[in-house]
Amino acid sequence: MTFRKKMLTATALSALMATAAQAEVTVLGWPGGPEEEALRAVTEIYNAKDDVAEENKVELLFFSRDGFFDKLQADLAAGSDAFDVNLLATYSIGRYAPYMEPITLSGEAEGVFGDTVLSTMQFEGAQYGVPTDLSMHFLFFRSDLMEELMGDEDAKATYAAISEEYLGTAMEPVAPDEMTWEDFAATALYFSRSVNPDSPTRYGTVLQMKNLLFNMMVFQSLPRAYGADWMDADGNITVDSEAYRTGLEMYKMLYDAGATPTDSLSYEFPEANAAFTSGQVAMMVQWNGASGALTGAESAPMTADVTDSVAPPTGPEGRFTHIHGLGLGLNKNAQNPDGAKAFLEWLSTEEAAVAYATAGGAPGLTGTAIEAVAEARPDLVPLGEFASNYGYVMNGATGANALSIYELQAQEFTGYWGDTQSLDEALSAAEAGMADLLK
Amino acid sequence: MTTITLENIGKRFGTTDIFQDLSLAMNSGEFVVFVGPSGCGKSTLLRLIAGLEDVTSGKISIDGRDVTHTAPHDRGLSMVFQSYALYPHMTVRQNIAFALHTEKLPKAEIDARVNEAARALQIEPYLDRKPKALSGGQRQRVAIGRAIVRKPKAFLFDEPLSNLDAALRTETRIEIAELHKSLDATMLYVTHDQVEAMTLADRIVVLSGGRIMQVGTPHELYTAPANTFVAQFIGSPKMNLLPVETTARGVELSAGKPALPVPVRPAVQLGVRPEALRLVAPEEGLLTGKVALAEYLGADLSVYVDTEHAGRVTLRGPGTMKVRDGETVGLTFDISEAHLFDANGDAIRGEMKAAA
Amino acid sequence: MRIASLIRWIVFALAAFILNFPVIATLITSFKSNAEISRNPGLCIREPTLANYATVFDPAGRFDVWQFLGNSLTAALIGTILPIALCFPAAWAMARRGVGMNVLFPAAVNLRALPLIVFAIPLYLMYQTLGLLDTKLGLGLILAVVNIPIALLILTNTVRELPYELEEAARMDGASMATLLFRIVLPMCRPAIVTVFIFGFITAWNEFLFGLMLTTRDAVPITVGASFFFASGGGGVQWGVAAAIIMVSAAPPVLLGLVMYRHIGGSMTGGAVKG
Amino acid sequence: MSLSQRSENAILTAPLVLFLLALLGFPTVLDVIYSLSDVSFETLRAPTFTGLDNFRAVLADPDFWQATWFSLKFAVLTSVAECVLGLALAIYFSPILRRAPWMLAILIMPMIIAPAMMGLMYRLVLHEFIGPLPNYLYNWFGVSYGFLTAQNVFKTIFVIETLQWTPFALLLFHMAYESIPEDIREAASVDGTRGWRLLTRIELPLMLPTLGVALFIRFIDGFRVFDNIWTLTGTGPGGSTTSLSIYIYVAFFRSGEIGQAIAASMILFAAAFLVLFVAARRGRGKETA
Repeated sequence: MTFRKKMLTATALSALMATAAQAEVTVLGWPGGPEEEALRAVTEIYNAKDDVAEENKVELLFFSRDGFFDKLQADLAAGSDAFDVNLLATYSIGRYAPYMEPITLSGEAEGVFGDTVLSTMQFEGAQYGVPTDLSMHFLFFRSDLMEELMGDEDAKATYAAISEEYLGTAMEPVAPDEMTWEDFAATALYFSRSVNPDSPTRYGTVLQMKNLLFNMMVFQSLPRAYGADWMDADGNITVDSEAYRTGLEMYKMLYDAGATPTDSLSYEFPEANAAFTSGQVAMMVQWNGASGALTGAESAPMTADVTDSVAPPTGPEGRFTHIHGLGLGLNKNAQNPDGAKAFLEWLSTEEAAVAYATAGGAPGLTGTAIEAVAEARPDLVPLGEFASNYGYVMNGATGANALSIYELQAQEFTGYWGDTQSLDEALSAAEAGMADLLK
Repeated sequence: MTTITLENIGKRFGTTDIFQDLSLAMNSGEFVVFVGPSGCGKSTLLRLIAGLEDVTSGKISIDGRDVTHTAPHDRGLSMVFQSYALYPHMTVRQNIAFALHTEKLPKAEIDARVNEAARALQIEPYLDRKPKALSGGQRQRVAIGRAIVRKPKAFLFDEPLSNLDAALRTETRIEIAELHKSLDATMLYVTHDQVEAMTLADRIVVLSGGRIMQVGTPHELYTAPANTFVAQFIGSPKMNLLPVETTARGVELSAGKPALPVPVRPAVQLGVRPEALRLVAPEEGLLTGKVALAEYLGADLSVYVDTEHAGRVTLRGPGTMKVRDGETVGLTFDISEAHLFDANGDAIRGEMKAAA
Repeated sequence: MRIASLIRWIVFALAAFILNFPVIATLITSFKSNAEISRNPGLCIREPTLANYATVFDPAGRFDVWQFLGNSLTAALIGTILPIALCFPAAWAMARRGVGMNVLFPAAVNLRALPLIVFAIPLYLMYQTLGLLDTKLGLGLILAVVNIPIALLILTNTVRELPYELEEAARMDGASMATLLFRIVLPMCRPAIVTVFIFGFITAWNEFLFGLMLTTRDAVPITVGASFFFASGGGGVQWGVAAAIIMVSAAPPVLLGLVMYRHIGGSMTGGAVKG
Repeated sequence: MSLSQRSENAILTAPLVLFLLALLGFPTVLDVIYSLSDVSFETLRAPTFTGLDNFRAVLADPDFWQATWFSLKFAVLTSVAECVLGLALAIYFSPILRRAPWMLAILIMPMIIAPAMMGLMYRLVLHEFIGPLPNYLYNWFGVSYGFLTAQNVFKTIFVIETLQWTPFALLLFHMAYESIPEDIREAASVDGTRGWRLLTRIELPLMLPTLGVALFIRFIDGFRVFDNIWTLTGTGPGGSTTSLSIYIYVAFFRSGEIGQAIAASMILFAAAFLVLFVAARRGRGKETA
């Protein structure tokens, strides 16, 4: 086909097609959660501004979470111009950076977000996005059950016996905020009917073990508390470590003992939440994004009142929560780059961040910004606190292949949990693969 | 009023020759029947004429015009198919009118012709029905109606009666004969049924293995078959063929019996129709044998006789004739009724004057 | 005899229940409130509610479900009618004249065995150049590719089964190629075409992967739109709403199948009686 | 063949040929290039030629063979189970379906549901706390059966696939069974052949061609299964539910090994083509025999 013919065909076809919406600034956001609601709210504010020209108004675009990153990657790689601004996440910056343009934030940004949070959107020294949400994990638990356990001598005796049997030492129940991972395990066992027939709940915890990268993020905080990392300073892969072994074995022990639903190997976010809100689970480590779903009277009628959250349990090396940011950045092939830049710059102002937080988003804020929203969103205060106190990013987790590493770990680790391979096999396969991906 | 001629037609499917060098002329207004056992090529011949198949070699002309490479429709013929080939999704009227529509005739003319044909064939009540709702006989009439309205130069019939039951077949056969008379059109008709061939044809073409065995009027075929194939194919029960020896005395049926006149060529077989045989006393017969079975057919009686020299022979006599099973009988016939065939099976004719 | 027949009916009811169990369970869940789902996961409903459906069709809601349905309808129609239009003449040429039986026919039919993911990225690049991305036409075209094998196969077999004499009769009647195809053969293929249409429409409607890949905003089909409601990893899945959107997404092909079933069934038994 | 018939043939087949070339021609060419190149999402527009490296990598990848084995096992088991079950039900239910043909519509409903939606439905149905099935199992029998544990997941998706597509086989067999001419059954019953003997000696042999077709189609579809497994379990614990299609998808999108993914699909395509070619040959052979 000659070029001219191609053009003719293209013209003919586009004439055939429905009139493409005359997009102003098109923004592709993270769908389905509080992030979407918050983005809709700030967009409304932005579009209502007098100084935003008609052709620079923002239009939002969402698609499925299922395969979101796969599709986004294909779109970006193919040079799509269907959107001017798109979502990016800490662990995917490296992958998307080649198709994106660094941006300039407003002068206020540093004061609003703080350096740590801004750095979640940086790659090789350049700022690729405005941080919108901070994702980390909380330990959600049933305060009623925990109180009962702490105040009941018989229960304590059972607890001691169970921990003796499964963990080698007789332990005492502790409050969730003081738990080590050992305590977490003991408590999970105590509240599981297969271990303790008198347990008020069927399961002590619910682990998300589906072969899925997001579940690996939830898992990482456990080995991290024992000192786990992906690489040492010299670039050697350190996944085959005591720390990872301890974490993996603890998951396996809990799964085999029946402390988590039998089908946990196919569980991800919604399944785990559904289990928790059924009232048959005592506690679980879950994304902060689940706060609304787990404590809302509408979505969790049976457990909302008695559900509380703290930072994940602690370990010998400290208390950690996996952290990553979601943000919005500029597509290299944007049709309206100037309009997009203007929107992104505004998004990094205090006005926008406060509005975003108020509307349900979960930005990591500092300074006057956090004070402004403290009343409306008390949960954001510990978020910022947790992020700076416990937040970590694995060495290498912002590289171009970070997503693939999570995929790989998911594949190998679930294989161990599901008994299709041994711990040694899983770890050596993970190490070999990671060495390849982190080269 | 149409003549159709085939000159040196050849037809090959793959590596198989169906016809080689076949020539035939059909006269205007004539009713020609192609008859022969299945696989003899009679349907293929019809389809070559229709233009549904292309000839491999040779020439087909209609009224002197070479139509060898003309599309079927432009040959001006119409055809009635064995399965009637009525369009199932069209009403009877639409079926009949279809060809007229493709000819782009004016609507009034189409209506007139359809109504005329429908009246002639007495299918007016069904004009708005679909073929599915018709009986076999009615479908058959519609198929004929579809052929008639086009006022074709000639009609082609491909075993049109084979899907009808016996009573209806006879009735329809008569109607077709009447149709031929009233239209005075050239008709080519394929059948494997010799009764249809005999009753309908002005001329019969007997085919076997892709070759024409004989062309002639029914009477000619019956009285003067050109070869043993035609002799046995036409007539029921079929002609008896008796082995003979030709000696100086003449043709001998068996030793000790009077010989027949000497033919110009040595004969090896003698044909005699069952109705030409007569039952006589054993010592008077040219042949003798035992009656194996007698079938009573009302007007007729067929008698099967196992002879010593010529095997089983069939005789047809009046229904009033009396024979017993196992009875020894003599059989005889007039010399004038006998047909002689040479070693190739061809008839030896008209040269039996010199009696010994 | 009575008892045997009774047992047969019981087995039938059981089989129907087991085969349709996921549909039944999802349908029931779609009429439950969130509260009831977590309290009462069984098959009975204490307080049936239409709230989930109201959420799905909420005009002020996050997604325009009517638009998804419209997109699916348009794309599925293109993806069903186009293959029939393309394959019908070809099927005739193949069945009657053996055209393309060595290459074209096997190549087109074998497409059925191929995971079409293989073409995803190149198609994406091509669509982008041609401006077909995120259009109903673009989605319809690839759905047409999905349906071509079955359309070609069924139509070729159907034409082959038609009495050849009818076409000869039409040739004697002076029908041109177009008349022959469209006035004679096409009407006789109607049952097969209805079958192809229904199968094709259902397949096209149910297609997921290309909907996911090739649409973003304007042409999102309902199966993909339904998965938007099934978002995971964020604010939490509302299982009742998810169940409702699954039912909405499944309803059109199921209704089509149930209604048109008689049509197909009738033509099948008709064919059987004729022998 | 006359020239006009030739041009007629061209006109008749041209639309289909042109359409396929337009939609699949360019992608195929690009696929061939990609399969012989080192290509990633970054280098989509500028792949570097590496010969048969991708094919070598695929053939050396144990996951590829695991996926192949999975697909093969899945396809064989499901297609056989579907056909056996479909055949048995079609015959057993034939008195019911003859009296009330629309009952068939109830039985074939599952195959009208999108497999992707079916997977999503089972995510709900099999969930221990919101799914009816585990709920009853627990309440009535006190069992928490893990449908999707690494040990059970294959059985579960096998059952799911079989339940969805048995109706397909049932429909085909129903049609075949009903089209057996009644006089054949009558002839058999006059001969004193009835019941089981009638079934095994007369009816089943007559339905044999349908059995072949049904097995073949279900085998093909089972072999390239994607949607329902993908939405239900993804790749499964330790990759235990990775079918060949899922392997290709993951290699393509998740791991960004585009060349390898396309090489794998080329191998799959070649295998499928070979199978179909042989099947077509045998089919044609039978027809002429």
